[in-house]
Amino acid sequence: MSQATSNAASPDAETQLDIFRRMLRIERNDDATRRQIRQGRITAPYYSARGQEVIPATISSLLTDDDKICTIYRGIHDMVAKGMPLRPLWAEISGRVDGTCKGKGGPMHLTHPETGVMVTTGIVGSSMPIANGFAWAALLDGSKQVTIAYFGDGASNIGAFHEALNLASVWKLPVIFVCANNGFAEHTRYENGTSVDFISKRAIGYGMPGYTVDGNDPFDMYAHAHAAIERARAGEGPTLLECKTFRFMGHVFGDADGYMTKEEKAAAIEKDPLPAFRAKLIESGVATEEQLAELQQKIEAEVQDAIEFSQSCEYPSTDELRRDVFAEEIAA
Amino acid sequence: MSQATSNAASPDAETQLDIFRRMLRIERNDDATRRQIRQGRITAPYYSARGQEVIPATISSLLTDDDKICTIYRGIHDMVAKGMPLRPLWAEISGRVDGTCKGKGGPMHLTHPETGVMVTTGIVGSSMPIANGFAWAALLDGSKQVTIAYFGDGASNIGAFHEALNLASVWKLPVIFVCANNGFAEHTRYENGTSVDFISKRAIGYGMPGYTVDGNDPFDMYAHAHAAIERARAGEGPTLLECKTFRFMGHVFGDADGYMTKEEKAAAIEKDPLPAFRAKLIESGVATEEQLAELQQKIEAEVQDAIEFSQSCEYPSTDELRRDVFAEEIAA
Amino acid sequence: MSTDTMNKPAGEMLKMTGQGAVTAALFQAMQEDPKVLVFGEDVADREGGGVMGTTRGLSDKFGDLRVRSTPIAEQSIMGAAIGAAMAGYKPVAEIMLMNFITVAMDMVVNHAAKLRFMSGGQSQVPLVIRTLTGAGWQTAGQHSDHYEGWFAHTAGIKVVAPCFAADYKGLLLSAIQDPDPVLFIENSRTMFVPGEVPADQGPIPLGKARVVQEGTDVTLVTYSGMTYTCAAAAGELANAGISAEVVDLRTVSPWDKQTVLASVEKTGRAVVVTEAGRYFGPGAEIAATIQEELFGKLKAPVRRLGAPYCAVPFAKVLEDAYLVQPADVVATVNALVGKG
Amino acid sequence: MSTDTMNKPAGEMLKMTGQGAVTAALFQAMQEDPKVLVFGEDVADREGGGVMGTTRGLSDKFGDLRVRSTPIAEQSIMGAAIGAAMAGYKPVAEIMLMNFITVAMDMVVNHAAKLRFMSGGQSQVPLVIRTLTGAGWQTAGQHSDHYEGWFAHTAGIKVVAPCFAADYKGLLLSAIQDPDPVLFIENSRTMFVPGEVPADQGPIPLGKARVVQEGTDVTLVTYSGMTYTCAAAAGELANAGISAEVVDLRTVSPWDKQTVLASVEKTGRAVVVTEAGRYFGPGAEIAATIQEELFGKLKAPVRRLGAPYCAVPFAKVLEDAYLVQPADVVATVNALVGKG
Ligand SMILES: Cc1ncc(C[n+]2csc(CCOP(=O)(O)OP(=O)(O)O)c2C)c(N)n1
Ligand SMILES: Cc1ncc(C[n+]2csc(CCOP(=O)(O)OP(=O)(O)O)c2C)c(N)n1
Ligand SMILES: [Mg+2]
Ligand SMILES: [Mg+2]
Repeated sequence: MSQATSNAASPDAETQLDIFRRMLRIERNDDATRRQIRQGRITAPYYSARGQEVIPATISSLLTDDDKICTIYRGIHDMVAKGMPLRPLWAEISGRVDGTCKGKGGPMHLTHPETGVMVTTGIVGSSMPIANGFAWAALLDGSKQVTIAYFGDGASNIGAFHEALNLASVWKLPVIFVCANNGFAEHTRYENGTSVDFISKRAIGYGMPGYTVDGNDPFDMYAHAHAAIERARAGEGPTLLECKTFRFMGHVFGDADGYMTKEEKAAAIEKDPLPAFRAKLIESGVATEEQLAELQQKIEAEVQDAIEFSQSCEYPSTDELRRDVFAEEIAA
Repeated sequence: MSQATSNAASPDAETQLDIFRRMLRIERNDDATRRQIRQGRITAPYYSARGQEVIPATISSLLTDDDKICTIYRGIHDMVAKGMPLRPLWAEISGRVDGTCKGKGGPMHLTHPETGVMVTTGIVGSSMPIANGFAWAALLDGSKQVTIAYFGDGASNIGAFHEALNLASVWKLPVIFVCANNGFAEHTRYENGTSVDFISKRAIGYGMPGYTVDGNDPFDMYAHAHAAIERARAGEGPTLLECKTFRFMGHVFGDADGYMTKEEKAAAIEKDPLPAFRAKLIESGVATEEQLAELQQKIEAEVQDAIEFSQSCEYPSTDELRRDVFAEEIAA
Repeated sequence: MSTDTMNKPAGEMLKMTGQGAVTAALFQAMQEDPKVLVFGEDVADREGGGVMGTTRGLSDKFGDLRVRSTPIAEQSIMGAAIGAAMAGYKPVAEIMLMNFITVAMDMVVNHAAKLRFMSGGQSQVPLVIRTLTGAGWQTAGQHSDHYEGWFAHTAGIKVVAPCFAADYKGLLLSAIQDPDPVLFIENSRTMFVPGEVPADQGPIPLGKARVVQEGTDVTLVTYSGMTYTCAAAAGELANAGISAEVVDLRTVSPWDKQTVLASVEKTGRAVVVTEAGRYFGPGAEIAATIQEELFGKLKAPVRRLGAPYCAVPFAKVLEDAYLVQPADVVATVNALVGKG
Repeated sequence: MSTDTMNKPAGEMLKMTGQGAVTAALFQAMQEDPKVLVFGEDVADREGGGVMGTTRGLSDKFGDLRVRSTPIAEQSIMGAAIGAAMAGYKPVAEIMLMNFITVAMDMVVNHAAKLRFMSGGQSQVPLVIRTLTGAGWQTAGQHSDHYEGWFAHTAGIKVVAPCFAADYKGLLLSAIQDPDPVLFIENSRTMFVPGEVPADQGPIPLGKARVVQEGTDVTLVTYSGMTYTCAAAAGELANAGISAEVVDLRTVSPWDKQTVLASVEKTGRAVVVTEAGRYFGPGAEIAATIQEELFGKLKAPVRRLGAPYCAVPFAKVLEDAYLVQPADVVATVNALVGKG
C-alpha cells in the first residue's frame, strides 16, 4: 500500500532545505529540553519524539499558518515543525505566566492558534474527533484550509479513531489522519495490541484512501502528504497516512526501555533520519556543509534564547485558578 | 465477500425444520407482543425484529445452552431463537415479579443465563466488548463454548465495535460478531451514517474473516454461521458476519416510517423470509402443510399460555428497589 | 403555574410545549446567528427532524451543512462540536438521551470543559449539549438517568435544567449565546407539557433561579421535572395550612445561591428535591451550603429528597416508587414543621 | 502515623509502600483464588509489569492467560472485565489513570454497576477497577483528577480510596473478594510512601472508617491523599492547643456514617477535606448528612475543603495552590473554634 499516486510530487531543493530546517529545529529543541530536565531545571513529564522528525517536518512544509493541527502529549515536534515560536513554548513547559498557556497547560496541552496549533491532548485518540470539528468549520467557511490529526499506532485501537475516521469519510471532511507508527504503545509492542499488519488497511473500512509510508524518508512522506493535502483541499475528503518510524528515547523521559531489545533499538538509531537526510542534502548539492552548520548555529541560538527568556519569566499568580475557567473570571 | 468456504455446510432436513420452528416462534411471539401493546395491555418501548428472524434462528440451531449471547434492545428474537422460555419473558415485559428480571429490567434488559441469554443492552455497541469477556472466560475454562455478540448496522460506527473487534482478534477469542444490517439506524439510512459499502470489509482492519451474508436465506446464513462457530470452537478466533435483512415494523412500535419509501418497504416485505422458507420446506418435502400448521398451533398455544401466565403474576414489591443493587440487600 | 411568564413584556402569549419552545429557540438562534449549528443523530429533516421531532424543519430552512444528522458515535459528535466551537461556530449538539453521554465523557470532561483553562484562555468552546432524560416512561435502567451532578462537579461546563416552556426557550437562547460549554437537560415529563410562552420571549439569564410560588414556612429547592412535583406538594401543603415557597433553580451550575439563601433565611426550613439520586447527589451541595451559610438561623435540618440508591426500574409500580412524589415532599415537610 | 497498623495481630512488620502493598495483595489474591485475573495496559511482565511496575512478576508467576496486557482501549478492557466477572471470574482491571475512565463510563455506569439490578439478581459482576490519580506531579489537566464523586453517586459500584500501605493491601484483598464492582483508587502522593504492613495482613472490611488520630475539638473527615494533609494539620493544631480527630473514611461509598457521626457528636465541629473538587463534590454528601443527623448538636457549621473550581493546573505554584494544604485546614479549624 506504500505506493503514492503515479505522478508522485517531489520536494524541490528549497523545500528539501525547509524540511531539514524544521527537522533540525525539532531535534535541537528536543536535545535542549532533555538537557534541561536532566539538570533539574524543568520538572515535567516529557515524551521525546527524537527519531520522528521527518513526519511533521515534511507535512508542515505543505501547510500554511491557517491550516490547523491537533496533536498529542508526544507532539512538541509537531508544533515546532508547524512553526510555533520557541519562547512561549519554553515559558510554558517551565510553568511561567508568559507561557503560551500562562503555565496552566504545560507540555501536554501546549496551544498556539496563531500558528495553527489548536489542541494538544493527553488522552489517547482524542485528537481525531476534535480535528473533524475544525475540518467541518473549514467546509462551512468555504475555505481551503486543512486540519491534521496526529496520533500514534496504539491510538488506532481506541474507539475515538474509529468514530472519527467514519464521520470524516461520511462528511468528506478536509482532514488528514497522520499516524506515527513507532512500533510501540508505551511498553506494548505493535503486534501485541494491534490486530492488523498495516494500520493503513483500516482505511478500507471507511471507504478512505490509506497508505503506509516510510516516515523516515522525506521524499516518500512528501509524495503521500502532498497527495492527501491536495485531496482534502479539493474537497475530496480525508486520508489516513500510517508513517513508519521509531522513538529513540522510549515512551517518557527516564524510560528504561526494558521492553525492547538493544539490537532493534540500535538498528533503528542506525537509520537515524536526521544525519541521513543531512548527508543526502550535501551529496545532492542542495546545501553545503557550511550552510547547514550555519543553520544549526542559528537554530541553537534560537533555542538558547528561548531557554533564557523562559527563565526570566515570572510564575503565574494564584489568581489564575479563577481565570479562564469561563470567559468571565470567577469571583474570589 | 458473500462466498462462504468452498466446502460450505448445509442444514439437513431436521435442522431446516428446527430453524423454521425458531423463526415461527419468534414471529408468533412478535405478533402477539404487538397485539398486546395495541390493546394497551403492555406499556413498554418495543423494537420489533419482524423480518429478521432467519439470523438468530439459524445461528441458534448451531448453539447449545452453554453457548452465550449478548444482544440489544432489538433482541427478543435473538432470545426466543436461543430457547428462552416465554413465561418469564412475558412476565418481565409485563413488569411482573415472576419476570425473568423480577420486572426490574423490562424488555430492553431481558436476561436468562440458563439458556445463555447473558446481557441485553440498550446502549448501541455495548454488547460487543462484554461478549469478549465471556469468550475470554471460555478460553480460561478451556471449554469449547462460543459467545455471539448481536448488534445492528448503525452500531458498527461506534467506538465499542472497533475496540471489541480489535481485542477479540489480538486475543483470538471464541466470539462471533453478528451484525443485523437492516439498512437503517433509527431514521438514518445506512449510507448516511456508514462510510463503507460492506460492513464485512471492516474485518480486514482487524485481521479477521468477515462475510456479507443474505440474512434472509437460512442456507447462506447456515453456511457462514457454521464456519464461524467451528472456527471459534477450534480456537482460531473471531469472525464478523454482516447479515443483510430488513425490519418491517420500523425502529420502534409506533414508528411512522417517514424516512423510507413505500416502495422499498413493500419490496422488502415482498421478500418476507418466513413465508418464503415455509413454502420451500413444503416444496422440498422437508415438511407437510399439516405438520407446519400443527407446529404453528403448538407455538401459538405456548405464546397464549405465556401471556395468560404473565397476566396472573403479581407486581413486584417496592422492597425490590433495595434488592439486587448489591449482593447484600440495602437496609430500609 | 403560568407564573413562568411573570415580568415578561406584555404581549401575545403562545401555547406551546417545552419541546415546541426548544424548537422555537433553535429556529430563532439559527436565524439570528449564522454561526449556530445543530447536529446529532437523526436531527435533519431527511431523518424526520429527530426521533422526537424536536429539530423538525431546521435543515429544510437552514440547509444540511448547518443542520446535520450524524452516525451513532457520540465521541465523534462531541469532538466535532468542540472543534467547530473553537473555530468560531456555536454548535448545538444533541445527545439523544443523557445515558448515552457516558460514551462521550472524555470529550465533554477532559476537553470541552477544560480547553479554555488548559490553553490559558486561548481556546473558547461555546457549545451546547442538548440531551433528554427522566423516568416515567418505563424506559428502565439505561434511558432515564439524571446525571447532572457529574457535570455540576466538573469545572468549566454549565448545567441548565428548565421545567417550564418559557424557560426552555429563554434558557436555551442564553445557552447558545454563552461563550462556554453548556449542558442543556430536557426532562421527559416536562418537555411535552403545554405552557404559555410570550411571543417575544428572549434569552433568560443563566444562573438565576425563580420563585415559582411564594411561601413562609418552608423552602422547596428544586429544578427540572421535580419543580412540578414540588408545586403539587406546595398545593397540598397549602390545604393543610403550611405555606411552602418553591424555588426553581433552572440552572444547576452555577446555581443561584442568593435566591435560595434569601428564601431559606425567610422560611427557616429547606427541603432540596432532585430527580437525580440523593446519595452523593447534586442536592447535597445545596444542603451543605445552606447549613454553612445559615448556621444558627435554621429551625430544622435541611432535608434532601432524591432517587433511591438503585438503577431506574422498569415496572410501573417500581418506577413510581423510584421517583420522588408530591406525597414524599409533603411528608418530609410535615415532619420538619412538626406536624403529621 | 504508623497508627495504620493499629489493632493488627502482633507479628512481623514489613516495610513497604502502598504500591508494594497493592502488588502483595494481587499476588496473594491470585495465589488463593485461581479465578482472580489481572489485566490492563502494559500489566504483563513482557511489558515490564506496568508502567509503574505495580503488577511486576504476576504474569511470570500466574501465566499470561490470567495476567494480560491489553490494547489501549478502555471500553474493551471494562467490557472484558464485565463478561469475565459474569462468567465466574474475579477480574482486577487496571485503568492506568483515573482520567482515562472517561472513555469507559458507559461500561462502568450503564453496565457493571447496573447488571445485577437490571437482571433481577441473575447477574453478578464481581470486578475491581484499579486506577491511579492525584495532583502533585505536574501532570496537569488530564492526568490528575479525583472523580470518585461521580462513582459514589452511581448506584451499584463501591468506591475505595486508601491512604496507608496496610490499607492498600487489606482493602484491595476485600475489594477482590467482594461480590460487586469496586473502584479502587490509588493516590499518587500516598502510593509510593513507605509504611508498615503486618506480614500476615489480611482483608480489611470495606465501608469501615478508621480514626487515625483522636481529638476532642474538631473532626477532620477525609480519605486518600488528604489523610496525610489532615494528619499534618492536626499536628500543627496540637501545637496551638487545638485537639483534632482525624477520621480516614478509607471507603468513600458506602461511607462509614456511624464512625463519622460518633466523632462529630463528640467534637461538635467538622471539616470535610477532599482532593476532589469542593463544588458538588463528595464532601457535600458528608457535610449534608452531618447537619441532618446532628442538627442542634453542632457548635459550628460543617465546613468543606476541596479542590477549587478549575482544571488541575500545570505550574508548580498553581498546583500547590490547587491542592488543599495543611495550612488551609488549620486556618479553617481556627476560624471554627474562634481562634486565629
Ligand atoms: C485513553 C488513554 N488511555 C491510556 C493512556 C496512557 N497512555 C499514554 S501514551 C500511551 C501509549 C500511546 O501509544 P501510541 O498511540 O503508539 O503513541 P506513542 O506514545 O507511541 O507516540 C498510553 C497507553 C492515555 N493517555 N489515554
Ligand atoms: C450510545 C447510544 N447512542 C444512541 C442510542 C439511541 N439509539 C437506539 S437504537 C439506535 C439505532 C441503532 O441502529 P442499528 O445499530 O442499525 O440497530 P437497529 O435498531 O437497526 O436494529 C439508536 C441511535 C443508543 N441507544 N445508544
Ligand atoms: Mg507508538
Ligand atoms: Mg439497523
